[in-house]
Parts: sequence; C-alpha cells; structure tokens
Amino acid sequence: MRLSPTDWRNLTLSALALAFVACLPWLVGNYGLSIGVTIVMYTVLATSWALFSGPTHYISLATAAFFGVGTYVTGIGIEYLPYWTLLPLAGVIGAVLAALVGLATLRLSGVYFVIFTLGLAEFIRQVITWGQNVSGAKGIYVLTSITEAHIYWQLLGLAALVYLLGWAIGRSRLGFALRIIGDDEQVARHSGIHTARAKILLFLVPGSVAAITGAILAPRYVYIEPSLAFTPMLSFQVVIMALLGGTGRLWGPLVGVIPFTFLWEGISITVPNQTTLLLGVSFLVIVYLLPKGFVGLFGAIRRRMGSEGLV
Amino acid sequence: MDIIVTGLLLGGTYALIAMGLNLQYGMARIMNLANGEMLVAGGFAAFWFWTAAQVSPLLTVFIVAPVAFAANWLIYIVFLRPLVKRARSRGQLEVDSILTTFGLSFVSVGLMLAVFGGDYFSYSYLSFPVHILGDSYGANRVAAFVSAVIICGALWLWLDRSRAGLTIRAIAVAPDSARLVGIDVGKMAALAFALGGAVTATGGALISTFLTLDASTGVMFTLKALIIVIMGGVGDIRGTIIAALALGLLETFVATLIDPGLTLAAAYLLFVVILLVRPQGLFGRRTT
Amino acid sequence: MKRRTFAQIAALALATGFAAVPASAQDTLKVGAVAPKTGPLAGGAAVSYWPNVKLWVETVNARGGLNVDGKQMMLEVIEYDDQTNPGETIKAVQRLVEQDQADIILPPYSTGLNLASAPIYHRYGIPMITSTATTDKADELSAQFPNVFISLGGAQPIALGAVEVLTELRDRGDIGNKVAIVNVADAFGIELANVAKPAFADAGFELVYESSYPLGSQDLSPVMKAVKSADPDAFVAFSYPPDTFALTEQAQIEDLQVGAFYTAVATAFPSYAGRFGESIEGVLGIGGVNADDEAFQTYAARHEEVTGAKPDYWASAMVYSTFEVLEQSIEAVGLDNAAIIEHIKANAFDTVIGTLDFDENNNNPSFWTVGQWQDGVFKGVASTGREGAVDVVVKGPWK
Amino acid sequence: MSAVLSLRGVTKRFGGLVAVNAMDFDVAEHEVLGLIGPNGSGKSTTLNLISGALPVTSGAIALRGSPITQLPAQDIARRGIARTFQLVRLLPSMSVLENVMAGAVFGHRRRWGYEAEAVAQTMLEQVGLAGRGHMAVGQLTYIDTKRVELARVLAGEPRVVLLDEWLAGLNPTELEEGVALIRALRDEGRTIILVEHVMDAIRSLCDRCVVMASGTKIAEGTPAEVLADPEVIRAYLGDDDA
Repeated sequence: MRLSPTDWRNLTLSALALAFVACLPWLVGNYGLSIGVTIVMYTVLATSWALFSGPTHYISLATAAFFGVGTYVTGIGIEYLPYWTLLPLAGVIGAVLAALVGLATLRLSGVYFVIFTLGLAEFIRQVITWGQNVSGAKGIYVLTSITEAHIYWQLLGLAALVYLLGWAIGRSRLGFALRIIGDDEQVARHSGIHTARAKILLFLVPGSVAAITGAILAPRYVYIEPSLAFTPMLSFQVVIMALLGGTGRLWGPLVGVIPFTFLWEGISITVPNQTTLLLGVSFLVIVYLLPKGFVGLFGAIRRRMGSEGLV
Repeated sequence: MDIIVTGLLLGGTYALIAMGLNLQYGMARIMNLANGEMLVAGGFAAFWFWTAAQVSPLLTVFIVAPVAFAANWLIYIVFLRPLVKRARSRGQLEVDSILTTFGLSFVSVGLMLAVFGGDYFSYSYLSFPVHILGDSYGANRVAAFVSAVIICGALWLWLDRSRAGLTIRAIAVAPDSARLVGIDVGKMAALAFALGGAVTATGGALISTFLTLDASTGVMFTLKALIIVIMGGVGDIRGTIIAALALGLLETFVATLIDPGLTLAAAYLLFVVILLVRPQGLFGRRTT
Repeated sequence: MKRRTFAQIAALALATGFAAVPASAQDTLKVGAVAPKTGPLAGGAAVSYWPNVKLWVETVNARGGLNVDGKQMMLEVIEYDDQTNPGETIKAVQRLVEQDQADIILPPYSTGLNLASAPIYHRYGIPMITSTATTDKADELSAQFPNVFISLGGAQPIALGAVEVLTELRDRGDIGNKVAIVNVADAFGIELANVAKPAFADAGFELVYESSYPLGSQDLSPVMKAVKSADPDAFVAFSYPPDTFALTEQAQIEDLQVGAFYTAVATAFPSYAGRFGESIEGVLGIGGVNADDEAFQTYAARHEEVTGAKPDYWASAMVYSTFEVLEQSIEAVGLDNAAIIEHIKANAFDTVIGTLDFDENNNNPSFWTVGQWQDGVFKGVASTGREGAVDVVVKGPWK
Repeated sequence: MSAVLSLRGVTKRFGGLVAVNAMDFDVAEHEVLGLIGPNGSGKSTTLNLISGALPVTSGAIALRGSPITQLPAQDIARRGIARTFQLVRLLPSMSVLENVMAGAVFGHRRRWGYEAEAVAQTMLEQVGLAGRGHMAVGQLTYIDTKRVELARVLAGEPRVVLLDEWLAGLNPTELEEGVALIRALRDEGRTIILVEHVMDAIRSLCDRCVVMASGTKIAEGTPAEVLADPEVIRAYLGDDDA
C-alpha cells in the first residue's frame, strides 16, 4: 500500500486535529470535559458501528451488549489484572462474542439480525446476573484513581485507532468487497466474494471497539450493575447519531455525533421531562427529512452547486 | 400436569402479545417496534377505567379495541404509507420502518410518561384461584387465556373464511400479484396494521390484570413478540400460536425443573436454535 | 420552563398565604436535582424521590425561605432527568455546578447513580447525603469520598433484620422452623439473599426452598407453586417492584398459608396497599417508619396535600429527612460546603424520621430494616436502633 | 477433447415441480455451447445450478474433473465459473471501472491495486468502453451496461463464462455489435455457455447446442442438426402443429 501526497496531507491534518482536541482538558472546565467525553465516546461507537452497518445495511443494536461486557471486564478484572491489560482483553472478548453472533445470524436476512441484536444485551445481562446470583458475587465497585481526563485521552486514542482502521479497511480488499456487498450481494457472491466471512470479519470491529469503550468507561461509573451497564438506550443513540451523520463516509458519524450531543444537551436542559419524547421525534425527523444523513445532504448541495456551475 | 397447564396459560399470554405484531409484520409488512407501547397503552386504559370507575377490563377491551384500531390506522396513513411509497425494495422498507417505529416507540413512551407519569401501575382484578385438574391458577390468567383462544380463533376464521381475510393473506404472500388482480394493497395493508394494533392493545388490557406495567416496559413485550413471530413464521397465525405455547411451556419447564433464573436465557436459546434450523420459522414459507 | 413554574408557584404561595416579601433574583438559591424521570428506575424515583424535592422546596418557601447568614433566601429548583444513565448523571451534576451555578445540589437517586456521581460531588466538595443508596462498603466509600453520607443503610443489616424478625416470631412459637427464600436476580436482591441465607441457617431455620428468578419475569406462578409444595412456615422474597406485586398475588391465588410473609422493595409503597387492600394485613416488607410519630404523620399529610400522593413507608421519609439535614446545616453555617460537611459530621438532626446522626464513617447507623402492614399502615417492626418500633404480629390467613 | 465442465444427472425440484430433470452434458475447452429451448424449459435454472445461485437437488457437476456440486456461489466463482445475469446487475454506487475491478479483484485470478486496475482497463477496451471507466453506471446506455457486466465477468479470467440471455433486448444495430463481441471472445478461445433465444446468434456463434424442454434435454448437436430435429421443432411450436 503506497501513500499519495494527498494521503500524507490528510494524515498530517488529522494528527494535528487530534493533538488539538487532546488539549481539551486544559482548555475547558469539568463540564466541558464531560461533554468532550460524551462526544468522543459516541464518535468511537458510532464510527465503528457505521463501519459495519454502512456497507452491509445491517442495523446492529448490539452496542449495549458489547459495551456492557466491556464494563464487566474492567469491573471484574481490575481486582486481578493490571489495568492496561484489561482494554485489549475486553477487545478480544468483544471480538469473540461478535464472531459468535455473526456466525449465528449474519447468514440470515437483516430482520433476524436486528431482532437478535436487540435481544442480545438483555440476554447477556440475564446470564451475568444469573452468574452473579449463583456465584454470590455482589454489585461491582471500581474504585480507581483514573480521572475524567485520563478517560478522555484513552477514548481519543481509541478514536484515532478506529479512524485508522476504517481508513485502512476502506483501502483494502475487504473494504472493496464490502462496498460490492452493500450494492448487490448476489453480484458479490458470483464475483467470488465470501460474503458471510466478510460480514463476520467486519462485525468484529464494532464488537471489540464497543467492548473496549465499555472497559475504558467503567472506572467512571464507580459502581457497576447489569441494568446500568447494559442500558438499551445506548444502542439506540448510537444508531441515531450514525444515521444523522450518514454512514457513507468515514467522517459521517462524527458530523452526526457533535450536533446531536449539543442538541441532546439542549433538550436535557430546557425540557428535562420530555427527553424520551424528543429523542423519538428527532429519530423521525432523521428518517423522513435526512434519510442519508448530513453526508447525503452535503453531497446533494455539492451536486447542486456543481450543476449550477456548469450552467 | 401442573407444569403443562401453567405453561399453556403463559403461552396464551404470549399469543396475545404476539398476535398483533404478526398481523402488522406478516400482512402489512411493517416491523412495528412500537408494538409493545401499544400494549402498555391498552394496559393503561384498563387500569384507568378500573380505578376511576371500576369498569371491568373484560368490558374495557370493547372501548380499547376500536380506539386502538383508529389510532393505528392513523399511524399507518401518516407515518408508514410515505415510507412504503418511497421504498425501492423490501429491504429498504424494512430498515425505514424499523427506524420509524423506533422513533414512534420513544414518542409513545414520552407521551405516556407525560400523561400517566413514571409510576408503576397495577390493580387487582379476578385475582382469586380457579381449580383446574386439582391445581389452582389465577382466574385473571385463565380469563386472559380464554380471551386469547377467542381472539386467535376469530382471527383465524376471519382470515381463512372471509373475503377480506383472503385478500389480506394474498398480499402477505405476493403483494405484487395481489395488486395485479385488483386488490387495493395499500388499503388492505392499512387495515391489517390497524387490526394488529387493536389486537395488541386488547392483549395489553387483558394482561394488565395480572402483570405490573409502567410506561417504559413496552420494549420487553416487543422483544418477546418479535421472537415468537419469527419463531412461528412470519404471517402465519397457526405458527404464532404454536410458538407462543411452546415458549410458555419451555419457560415453565425451565423455571420449575431447572432454575427460574434461566427462563429468559432458555427462551433466547430456543429462538437461536429455531433460526439456525429453520430460518423461515416453524410454519413460514421458504422464500426463493 | 420547569424552573419558572416552580418559581411561579412559590411566588403565588407567598403572595396569597404568607405576607412575606416577593422573591427577587438575588434572594433566591438555585437547588439542583438529578434523578431518573425515564429509564428502568423512573418508576421508583417517581414514588420516592421527585415528590420530596417538590415538597421540600415548597415547604421551605412557604415558611419564608432558607435563612442563610441572616438573610431569607427562596429556593428555585432545576431538575434534570439522567435517564437512569450514570454518564448523564455525571454530566448533569457538572452542568449544575458549572453552567447553572447551583447553590445547593441534592443527591441523585439509587445506589448505582449515587456511587457513579460520588467522585464528582467529591471533586466539587459538595455534601452528598444519599438517601436511596444502600451499600455495605460505607467505610471504604467515606474514606475515599469524605463528603458522602449514607443514610439508608446497607444490605447486610436489612437482610439480618428480616432474619431477626422471623427468629422472634419463631421463638414466640408463632411460626415453625421452615423458611422459603426467593430473590430477584439483580444486584440488590442477590446481595440481600446472600446475606440472609447463611444467617437463617445460623439462626436454626431450615431452608426448605431457595431460588432466584430474572428481573422482568412475566410469570412467577411456577415459583410460588414450588414454594407452596415445599410447605414453609415463613416466606421471604427479596424482590423488586413488579415482582413484589406478582408474588403477593400468586401467593393469594395459591393460598400460601404462612405465619410470616416478607417481600422487599415496593411493599412499603402506597400502591401496594392500593392494589391489595386489606388482604395484606400482617405482610412484612423492607423498610418501615415510626408511623405513630407525630412528625411523620404531619409529613405524610403535607406530602399528600402538596404532591397529591401518599409517601411510601420507607425511602420517602428518608429522602425528605436528608433534605432537612441539609436545610438545617445551611441555616446553621451558611453556604460554605466544607463547613456544611463538618456540621453534618458533628451534629444530630431532628427530622421527619426522628433523630438522624451520622457516625465516624458518615454512615447513619440507625435505620429501619423491616416493617409490617398493621391496620392499613406500614409500621416499622425492626431497626438498627430507631425508636418507635411496634411488635411484630403473626400473619393470619389471606383475606 | 477434454471436458472443462460436465453435468451428470443434475436435477432441481421446487417442491413438487421438477424444473431441471437429469441433465447430462459436457462442455469442452474453447467451445461455445448454446443452451436453448422454449420459455420455462429450465435453461436459466440450469445456469443457476452451475453457478451455485441455486442448490442442486441431485446429480453432480464437475469443473475439470473436480466436483463443485455443493459449493456456494462464491467458491464456484473463485474456481473459475463467472456469469452475467438475465437482468443486468451492476453496482450502482460505483464507477464503471470499479464495477469491472470487482471481477479482477475477487475472480478466478485475484489481483489488487494497480494491477487490478490495469486488468480492468484492458477489459474495458476489449468490450469497447475504453476511456469510460470514470463514468457512473447510471449514465450508460443499455448495451453499455451489458458490456460493463461482461467486462466484469472477463476480468477474473474465468475458465468458463456463463452468459444468460446476454443478447436479449438489444436493437438490431446493438445486436450486431453484441454478436461481434461474443465472436471475438470465441476467437480468443474462451469456453462459453450461452443461454439464448436469438436463433441467428446461436447459428453463427455456437459450436454445439443442448436443447431443453420441460426441464429435460431433448437434443444435442451442432446448431444445424438440432434445429432440424423434429422433436425440437415440436417443442418450440407446440404439439398441435406437429
């Protein structure tokens, strides 16, 4: 793989941008930082989600399941293992879980996949609580000295990894295969693409990234219990943000996450009693008015400007 | 014996939960993820009529059903018909309807929170024991089971015998061909969707006599209903009934003989096994 | 919007009933409250938490406001919904401090959300008198977060309270030796069951049935049938709100005849009595209050008058009492958080649940553990040193 | 003459309906085989069985002697059988060049990067679309979409090419171009199975024909032989006229 001058320029710009946002903890107060954590967390989750769901059109609602597993890896593991080993461990466990789910459902139609992933978080939660019940383990405390800024930097690092990975996949045979699958699965198969394998491989990305995210955030929660770790809202919010941005481009989810986070802040502040209602309404607005997200909107504007330029 | 009767009663409950969704997904081709909220709304209505005026939930259903029918008709016309028109393929419609009904489910939870508050609501109705084959069971569960039998039976007869039922089944099997033989597919789909909503709300009113609900519990029921519909085969009434009964029996068996902590896990396992062995569901037609 | 509504109510109350000066901008204190209005814990918060926030602010404003360093300050509430999501709780608390510049911040709701936000309260030095968190790690927590006070007690004493009450009934000869225990397979239920099971065995009880069921089980009749066939003398369920209702109903259907019937969370809810009426006479449950105490009765009456609903007989009064602790401390030392924390550590407070006094671990050592429905009121029968416990009675047949 | 592809007793049932009944035939290296027959006789289904689009009910298919009967479509494609579709299937979000590259990257011979691009360019030249690689597929005329699909198939350098009514729907001028294109492939020595209705094309292109009716092979031989066969005529025109 050779890099063109444009690639080098983009990489340099990205690195500069990353360095700049890494300074956030010194630039804003705690509240600003907590919004920063929220934005980076959803950027990581939504971007990795879109890496899979964008080309395959499978709507995965399993984010909460992987995330919850990740928080438990930290919660349980922190007593036995050094903290830095936990993140890769969470990634591996998330990937294994994703592979199992993928093997079971990705050969089937998209609907089964949606339902399966919708129930997955609930299922894992049941199994974990049952395990706690049998083993007599209590709710888990994660009392560490890790601060919000540490969490922020770890998430930023993960975000950089996700972008690099997405960029690399986009330039690889796998990425090309996925674009073909997204366009026409039958053509893909008859062109010699192992479609199920490609999809399962790709599904490992959101699985392990969400698990690592959960592992990073666990110290922030202090006390981990299944109903908080596996909250289904997380899966839904990731889907909305990714779709709002648009899944066609690597940077699509980011342009969904940032406005959505601020919109959400605004809603929480002004109408704290109706957050669910407004979340639903924003969902509807996206489906009806922005079916291709901001990416699609930009594309349409650019096309229009381009055609005007020609005339 | 005891296990079987308990399991069948639970299965009847599940049939009530899933039947409406089967009509909506199987016939109207809308994967309605706001289905559970319709169920909770039905339960709310029953609760409200009971506490305000001591109206029996068995009578409330005659108010709930037509209101839910009208509400779902409107939902279909306003929100879903534009999607059906816009969709270029079945897959696209599926994705769009999933997202839309997600949104609708949040909106309904929000509305119910605003109207009723976040509190649990429960009341006692027919909570005395009935003796069947030497064991005692809650009268409200038996009543719900009997209602489930009546509703499922009536639906089956209607779909199997009446002209409207025939046309609905026709669009479920082959929407494009149905259009060619002069069936107004849009209208029939709206009818099936509205009917499904009415059945779900009725189920909600009935099960609220023995389950404690609150505004945010809907998604639990949606999930159960989806699993049952997929297991039974999309668009097949018999399949849904059998899958519901099988699930009820399985959960009761596991709860009684193995460990009540594993009931939901077992239900999920059954779902996965059926998906792997027969992806089209127990009674579904294999699509080629 | 919400804030303005409260301010309007306060202003209206002043203008009509109490001839005090109308609130002006500099005379108000901003009170921040973060708790679930949606999500899995919204149901509990709607019963025990939010009504008390409303009641407390109205009560304080109705008597002319809070006396801060000799100046009467009216209260104005800023409410945030954390959607039962710890991340949102953290963010909302930070928002209250940094954006809204709230003067007083109330503790959040539930064990998990309280603990998740404890580091944030700690960093800002805000006193956090939790009223809905149960933990057995109070000493560790207070070592790491000295600003945190625990008032609701831990799982251990609560479970042991149940054992103690049953032991008393047995030793009086009211019930036999066989006990059946079930629990919901979720954090709190598991913790309670794990403490209670060995304790029952140590007390000489025979465990004739034990089992757990998942949160959200739709049918508990297999559980109750199994309990019934084990023929226990006492039934103990460490349950959550939906299953507390379901288990009670199933017990009535199965006609489970036991001398002691115990269910956990929600037994003390008014809606429990609302649903089952007189049939729950003698039912034991988690929590309890000194129901005959005048302070509580006044509180209950005010609660119903202001919020339109009755308080529950466990957490409601506890939540309110922690607000009172904060109120009295502020009036004593002003708005200096460090001084407030010291004041809370050093003093005992007279509240609606009686005297509240935190020990050296910032823990409230005396709290109600078991209550019982007697004559339509859920009265405390066991506690770790509270006054006003009534004698436990043996439960008769279901009515 | 060794058989590149051979079918033995290949049968496909849809429930009670036998769509393809015990088909036996061989395709030799460098041969153009026409698979013909009236509508609904099972030609396209046979093609779908060979390419793995449908599972075979019974019988055996072998490519150069090794069985491919139960393989999934992608493995069959990888082993060197590539196909076009009855209704042209292009990848709508991709450029013409990328469409062709799909074949070059994942087909029988697998390439990547500049090499794949170069192969795709060559194939575009071969089908007469040189210099149009940057276009969106939506901008193409009907025959050009067919050319792109053909180029995608050829880019993987398959051993056997299956063309499913590739000439259908073309106007007379386009038809001439299309026939010339396939003839050029034939002259290159490609092995091709052609499902076709256009009789003139069959006569001029095919070395040999297999005729199907109601799922069964009723004749086999050179185009001239089979088209003179009374049974074939009866199958095309119906029993009444015979």
